[in-house]
Amino acid sequence: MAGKSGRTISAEPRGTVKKLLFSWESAMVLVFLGVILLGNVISPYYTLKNVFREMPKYLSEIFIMLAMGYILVLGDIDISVGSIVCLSATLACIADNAGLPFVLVVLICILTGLACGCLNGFIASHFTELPTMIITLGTQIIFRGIAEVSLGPGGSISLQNKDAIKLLSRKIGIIPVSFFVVLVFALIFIVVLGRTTFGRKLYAIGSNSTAAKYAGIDVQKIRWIVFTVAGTMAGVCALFFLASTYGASTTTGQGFEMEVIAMCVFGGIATTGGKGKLIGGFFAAFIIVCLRIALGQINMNTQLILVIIGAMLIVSVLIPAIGNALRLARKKAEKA
Amino acid sequence: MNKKENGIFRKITGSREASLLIVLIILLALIELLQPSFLAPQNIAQIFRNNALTMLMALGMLCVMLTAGIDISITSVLAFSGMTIGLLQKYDVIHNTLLLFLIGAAIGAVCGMLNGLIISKGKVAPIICTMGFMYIWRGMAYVISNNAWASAEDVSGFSDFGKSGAPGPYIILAIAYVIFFIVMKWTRFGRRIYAVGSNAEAARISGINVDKTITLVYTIMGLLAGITGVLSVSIYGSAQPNMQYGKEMDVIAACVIGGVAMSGGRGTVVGTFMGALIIAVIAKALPLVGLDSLWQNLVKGIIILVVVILNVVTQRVMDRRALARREM
Amino acid sequence: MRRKTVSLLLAAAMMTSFAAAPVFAEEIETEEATQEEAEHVYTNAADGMTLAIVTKAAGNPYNEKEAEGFTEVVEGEGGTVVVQHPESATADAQIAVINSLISQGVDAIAVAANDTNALSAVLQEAMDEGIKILTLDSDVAPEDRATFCNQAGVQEVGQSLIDAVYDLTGGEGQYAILSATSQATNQNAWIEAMKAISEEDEKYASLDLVEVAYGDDEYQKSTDQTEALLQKYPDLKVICAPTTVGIAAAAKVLQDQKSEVVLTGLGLPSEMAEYIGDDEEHSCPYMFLWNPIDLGRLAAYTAIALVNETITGAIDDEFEAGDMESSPYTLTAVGDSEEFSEIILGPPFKFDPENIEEWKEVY
Amino acid sequence: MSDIEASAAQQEDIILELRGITKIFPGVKALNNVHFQLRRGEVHALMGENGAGKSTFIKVITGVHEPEEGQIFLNGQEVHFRNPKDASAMGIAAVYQHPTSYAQLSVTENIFMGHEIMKGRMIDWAAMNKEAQALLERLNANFRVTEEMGALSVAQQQMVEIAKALSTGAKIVILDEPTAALTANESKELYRIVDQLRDEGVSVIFISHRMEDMYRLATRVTVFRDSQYIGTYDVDKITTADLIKAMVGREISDMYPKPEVAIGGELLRIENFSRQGFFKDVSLNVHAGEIVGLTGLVGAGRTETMEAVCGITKPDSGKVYLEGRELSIRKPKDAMKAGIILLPEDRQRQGLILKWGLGRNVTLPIQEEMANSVFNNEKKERQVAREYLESVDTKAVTIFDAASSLSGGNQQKVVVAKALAQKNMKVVIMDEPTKGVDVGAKAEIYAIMGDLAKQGYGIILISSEMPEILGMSDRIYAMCKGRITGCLDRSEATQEKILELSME
Repeated sequence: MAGKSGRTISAEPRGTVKKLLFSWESAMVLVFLGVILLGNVISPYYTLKNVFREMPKYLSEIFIMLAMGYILVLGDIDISVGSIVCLSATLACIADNAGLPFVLVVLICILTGLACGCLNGFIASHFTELPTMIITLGTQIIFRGIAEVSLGPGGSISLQNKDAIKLLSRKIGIIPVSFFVVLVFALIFIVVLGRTTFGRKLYAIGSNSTAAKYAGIDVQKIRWIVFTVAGTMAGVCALFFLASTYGASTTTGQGFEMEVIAMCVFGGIATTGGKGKLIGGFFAAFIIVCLRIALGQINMNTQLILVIIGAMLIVSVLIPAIGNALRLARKKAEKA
Repeated sequence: MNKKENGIFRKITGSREASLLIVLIILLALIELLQPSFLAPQNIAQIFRNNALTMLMALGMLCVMLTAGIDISITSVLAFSGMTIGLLQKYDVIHNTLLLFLIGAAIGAVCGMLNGLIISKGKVAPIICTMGFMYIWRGMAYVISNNAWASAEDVSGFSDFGKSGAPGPYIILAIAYVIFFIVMKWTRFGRRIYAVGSNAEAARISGINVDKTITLVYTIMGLLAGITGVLSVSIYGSAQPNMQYGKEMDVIAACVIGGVAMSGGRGTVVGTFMGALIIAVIAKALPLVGLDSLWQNLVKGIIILVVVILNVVTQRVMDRRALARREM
Repeated sequence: MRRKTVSLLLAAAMMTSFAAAPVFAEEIETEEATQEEAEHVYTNAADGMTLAIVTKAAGNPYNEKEAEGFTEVVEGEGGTVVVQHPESATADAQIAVINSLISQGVDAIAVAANDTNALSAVLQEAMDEGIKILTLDSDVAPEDRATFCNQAGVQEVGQSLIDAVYDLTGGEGQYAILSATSQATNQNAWIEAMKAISEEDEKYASLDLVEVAYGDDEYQKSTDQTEALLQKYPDLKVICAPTTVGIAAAAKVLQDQKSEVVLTGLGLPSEMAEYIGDDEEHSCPYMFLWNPIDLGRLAAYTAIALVNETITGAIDDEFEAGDMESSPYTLTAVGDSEEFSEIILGPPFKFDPENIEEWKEVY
Repeated sequence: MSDIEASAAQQEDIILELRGITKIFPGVKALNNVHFQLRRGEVHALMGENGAGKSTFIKVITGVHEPEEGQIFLNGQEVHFRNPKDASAMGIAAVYQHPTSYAQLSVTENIFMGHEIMKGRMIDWAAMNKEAQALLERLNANFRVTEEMGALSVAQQQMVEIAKALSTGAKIVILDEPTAALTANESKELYRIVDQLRDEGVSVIFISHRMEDMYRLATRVTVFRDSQYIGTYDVDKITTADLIKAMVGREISDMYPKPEVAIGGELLRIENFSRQGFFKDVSLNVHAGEIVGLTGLVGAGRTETMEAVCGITKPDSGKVYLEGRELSIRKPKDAMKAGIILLPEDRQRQGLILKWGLGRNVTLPIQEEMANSVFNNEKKERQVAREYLESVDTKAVTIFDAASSLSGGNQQKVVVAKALAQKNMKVVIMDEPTKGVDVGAKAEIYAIMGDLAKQGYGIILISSEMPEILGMSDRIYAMCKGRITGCLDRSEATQEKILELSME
């Protein structure tokens, strides 16, 4: 059944190198190198050893960033991850204080995250009329509410046997263990989203969920899975959080969801869905981490650092609009 | 399904305010049983005073959500404007209450306008733009405060306005709700907000300047957040950079329970008022039911989910009912 | 056109407040510092040293005063000072800041701990790097620091607070405690001390501690907790708030509502001036505290002594603290341990209507 | 325009005239040098194939689009419309096929949005409700003005749109396929309203496919074809055959190359498919090599039935047999695995991901087959995509071109390629395959259908275009209000019989 007119369509991808060079992801790499350079210039202590020492606190959030990338690519949002970290850490501490073995404590921490994510997924997939912003707003308050009730009036709890969890905060040479774990998870998440059939289905759902459904993709099952994965990663983050602070309180994880969404958006992943690569989010995370370390070392007011990060986020999302405005202006200039 | 029953059923679920009123009445009756003095005027006054900030900002959030937007920078704007007027008094620059409210409102309005312009002209997603400004204004509140507080003594004259028992906060709340009730129902600008949220394309075709409407809506939200910042300083008699941290979700929850749809076009001033009231009453009622105030968040979260899921279920039932009526 | 003029007006108001605020902040700092400096005499003991102080959190004048005292002594003694206010009042934020200070290779770090044991890993690492660690205002587990600058002995604070409650309740009746965060070491230590004293001595037997509420050093939460206490315990007589934020919030609630519940605890004179008074109008007859600026100064001298190795943190070590009133200070045992020491600044100082006017300018 | 011509226009009482209108969209010339005249108080029909440029033309009149060339004269004066508000201010109002209304707001508000009745600075709700109710009474609508727009039926929403036009004192009302979504008696109701408008001196332009509408309402008819103006005829002077010839441009027969194909064994059979509110007791079958037409008016339930067969929606009851074996289909993937492939009605929302490239669209449903274990095989996918895109002769430069950059016809070819790429395809269900497609592409799609039939696939053609159904189907099922009302063999089927079966 060859085409009647014999017209041929080229299938060779052209200009991939050019596209790669000018992509948002390569811009992220450049900015990352820029930050490393800036760090060395402004702070004499910006050695590899010092950066790796100060990194663990921020590393645990990157676990959630990886899963949040999936959720944003779907065109959904999950603002309950911060509260899931709080609940997972709290229940893990309670289990630890009740004398349960360390392995069980780890399991409880991660399974709590999984259960919370599963609840989010269930409601999102069975009540598709509800925007996930409302669902996770409700579950955000519920999960933190459960943590508050289980912590009791004191509002905080600490791990009894600290030595077991210490192996999570150990260092191999100067590099903390959590850095390697983050790299492994990042590799898995980036490859699954970018290279597998599951990953492409996420992009399809994010771009046009109706067309995805007509193309045979089980949209709601996939959304359920992704929300469950997000909850699980929040559990993993809680585990590494415990490894550095040996305890949990009612304010644990507060604001994590916003920082994590900021990393993804700064990395080029659009909140409208179907656009952006996880490698961009990964580099964006390290840009923000290394910048905070550099500014911290010159003892900049911690709140001023937050102002800078907020401004960077807004400028990064305004770039497309600024680009269009320039193009329009140029076109008007040509026309006039 | 005969005509009459259909009418009543639709009347109850149809009008959002009716069902909210019923929930509120049942709640108050239950509590009155448990603690007779609950409905004492002094107690009611305290409920309004403790939740004045949420109720005031809920009006702005209503307008923002009507255009299918959201604003999570409001408590940071509140902190920035409150901190500024706190410092102005601490260093004896200005003490006139009215002028302080105007400055607070002006600061809030400019912050809101920035949000509006970036969202409408810059085509940035509201959640992201307001998230960026959440960090910026909260950080600025700390930076300008330079770790100093405006203590009770600094704001002593000014805080009489918001002292418990003083009429100040109630007047502001009453005026705001009356103005918004009129604006949202009876002015062209109010109806334009509904149109932009319900069908932006149709609004554009019928000559409504969608971008300007969106910018104005966020400016109003900022204005209210600014005024709330000033009010918070006078009610609590002090200004700290971390005030009202994380309270924006309560404001959004009040609107959601009040029946405001996140997808835009649906929501009323009365509904928002009742949504905020329901949350406030529950927060007050929990200790009486023997539940420690710790349970407050858990119950509030459950109510939000139950209310929104109930909305979906009643809508599905009504659709199925409509289908059943189509004779095949 | 109208819309345009309105937005211009708003922008102008905004800009003025932007410019005005930081200017004020600088202005007050210089004016206060000059008044203090003239009196003190220094011996350039901290030459070449870099000493750091990590307070509980930004945005709290009590922490600001501590840092002020610390900075003044370190700079006076010719050293360089690093002041760090963490992003939030959590152990997590303090860990990040301490890590950064380790990287900067400072000589000593004085920490006001937000949590008793969360900081142990990072403090151990700092000590391994040869950095002298001491705590002030709120201690950590003793093995994680060289010594602790205790503003007032736990027993002395507990004693004065329980005596105040005893006096204000007329010897019997209900009282409640409004604390900061539940994991703050100093708060819990004082509350335990109060309980222990009232159990041992049956003089306090008829005092009834109904509840320990937690305001998390947040103004609104402290206000809500105070109101909840009033509503829950109609015949409550006294509220004791051993935290500057809690006491200020409670004072306003009690004074506005003209409640006959009386307030005492630990508060900053500048914050509490509005509420100190014996008559019906005021909610707090008297309260206690110590001079946070002196605490900061003591911590600085302790740090210098540690870096100069004049003391190692062992009990009975002694060191000169410049021209401070009760210098030289000796390190005394913490409770009954042989190994771990602390330095007591002095007994808590009582603020009442007579002396509040004078002290409210100082801090 | 000189004075003489202006006065001539006055005598003939031309209220609206458009001359030499050309409108260009990326890749296609939507209107090519079009002329049009409308007399005062006249009802004028505008007819033409799908994609002939009628809707674009209406959007030019109502100011939604600005033409690249051409002039518009209103009462003899040249006018320029920068946006729809200008047009409605000059008394031109349009009622679109899918009414663009504010679903959450009341009827009154939908009518008066943008031109509210004010009392000082406040909206006068009482007056607005009263006038809205009066407008609706005038069109004798049976619902209250306080109803929410979203809760109304399509017919009722149309009445509100007409009331909206009247509320702006429109002198020219344009109706875009008004009867497409109406039942018979709702159409009669609309005819009465149009008569009433005419008697009140309002000029009406309406677009329709229904000859019946034209005969009942219009005095003159203008025909467009391939974005060009063909001619204007008096309704009573032109025969249907000549009109269709003008619309289609060539004899029906050579338009639809229906190959003679040996009909094979039964492929697909569905038995008493029902779903409350959509369709009831629908049974039909299709054989190998056979093209089965499924026709009826909008809302007859054809699309809903096929979506239930393909597992997109859950039917209340019904059995599906493929080559005699019963299938259990719970989700779309089950149907696709069995070989029942649906080409959805709304290409842009259901059939394609517009942002994506053509290749990615084609291989989306079959990416698992080509992947090695879980990882996509990009190289193989590119080959397969190119092969199938070329087999349907898609006009595209590379397989990476975005689907949104293609014309309607080409987009449809991509959807067909997507179906062909699913090698296990046995039955293909094409829902309105030529809607909004230019005539050239239409012929190619019919050719493809012919080829598929020749290769022994079973084809179900859902269409509401009478010539297409008659031209291509071996057997024709007609549906009305959710039920199968009859099955005609190709030999006995005529336009009248089908229409009769489609209307109750």
